[in-house]
Amino acid sequence: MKIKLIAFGIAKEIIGPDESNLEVKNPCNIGDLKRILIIHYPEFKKIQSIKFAVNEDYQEDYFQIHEGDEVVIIPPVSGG
Amino acid sequence: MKIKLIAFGIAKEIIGPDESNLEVKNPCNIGDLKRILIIHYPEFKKIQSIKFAVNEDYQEDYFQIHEGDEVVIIPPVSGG
Amino acid sequence: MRDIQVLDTPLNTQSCHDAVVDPAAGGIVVFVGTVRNQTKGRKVLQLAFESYVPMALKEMGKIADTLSQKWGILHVSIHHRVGVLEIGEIPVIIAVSTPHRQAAFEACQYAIDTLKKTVPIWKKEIFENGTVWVSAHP
Amino acid sequence: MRDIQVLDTPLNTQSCHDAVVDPAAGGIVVFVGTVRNQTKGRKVLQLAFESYVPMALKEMGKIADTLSQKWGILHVSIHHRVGVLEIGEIPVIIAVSTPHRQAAFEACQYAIDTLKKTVPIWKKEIFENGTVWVSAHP
Repeated sequence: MKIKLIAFGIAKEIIGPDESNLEVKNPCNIGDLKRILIIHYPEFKKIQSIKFAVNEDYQEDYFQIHEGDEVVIIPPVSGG
Repeated sequence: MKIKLIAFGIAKEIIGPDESNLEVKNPCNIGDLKRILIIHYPEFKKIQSIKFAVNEDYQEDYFQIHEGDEVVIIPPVSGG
Repeated sequence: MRDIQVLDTPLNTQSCHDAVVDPAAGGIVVFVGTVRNQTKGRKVLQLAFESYVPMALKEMGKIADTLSQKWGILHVSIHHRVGVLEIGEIPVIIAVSTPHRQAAFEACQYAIDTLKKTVPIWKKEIFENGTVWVSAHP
Repeated sequence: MRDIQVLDTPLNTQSCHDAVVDPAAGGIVVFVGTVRNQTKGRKVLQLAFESYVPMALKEMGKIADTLSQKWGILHVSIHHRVGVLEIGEIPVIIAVSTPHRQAAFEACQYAIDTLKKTVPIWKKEIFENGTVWVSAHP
């Protein structure tokens, strides 16, 4: 199935500035996606920690992604 | 000797709005003055605590007052 | 820089903020006291503040000394108002700037806590049916 | 009232202060973050902030929820800036009003500490010879 990936901060520099569509097996949870990303973009291994958001909420590894979901890669935040 | 007394807040309501000159024995320290004041103005017994300042600094009971000193009666402060 | 004043005109938060701005600051904490419409459930109409001004400035200066020595603040601004204040008006503003924010919070809180204990300023609550000097009686 | 905004224009301390004024308030605490001219001894030229805005607003809303539940605050105003900021400019302002001052200090400090941990905003330090995404690397 296809999912839409959006990235910010250093994650955007790694996967590129545009939204990218990623083809993943179904079912796929956030933990699976993390492993896939690290294979596609080994740079992520150097990042302190990566979180993911779906529908504007943080989601844990067990969260099931659905076809068409917009998944946002959240590198370590540093606001303020 | 003569000392000048100045009061603020509730102390001013007790001794009156004007500076008052008080005749005290020499030597006289702050502790002595406190006892004299309570005799002259028994209302001070009802006040939570009274402090005294000489030359814009708090002074303790043992502080010796000199002729002409300006002694300020400091009832409990409540700024802010 | 220290900007310590007792004023009989309305206080301004922006002024105190502006007095502590610094390119080396990472954080500014501003405390603004405001006159509440009630105390212990009793409706307050106004507050009247008076101060022994020269000593108040001196005691506030001692607070500023401690902020520098203990928290290494960059700047502090303390403005206290005197006179009769209406509900919502501002009796006191304290602004502190520091390189890191934690120190600014601690220093600002120390400053207002200490001001209320040591600075010769007195507050009279004005109710519908009388007045009370705050903290005067046990 | 909660006034939560992500803005690409300069922030204003007075605005956040004014948003939390209340006749039942006894204290207002305002935290103002400012861009420091150096980090770990290295000279900073500018900071660039970006945000995943809808989620940032949602996460700041969760902070406001906690301030209400845990500290019973009256009002909160949180403004965060995005874009490129010069030294001395303001990335974030948090203002909180409460009936008693202690709660305002605690709530404001919780808010900025939590914002820095949970709100999807990223900061890039711009040095003379390169840029660094803050906290990105171990």
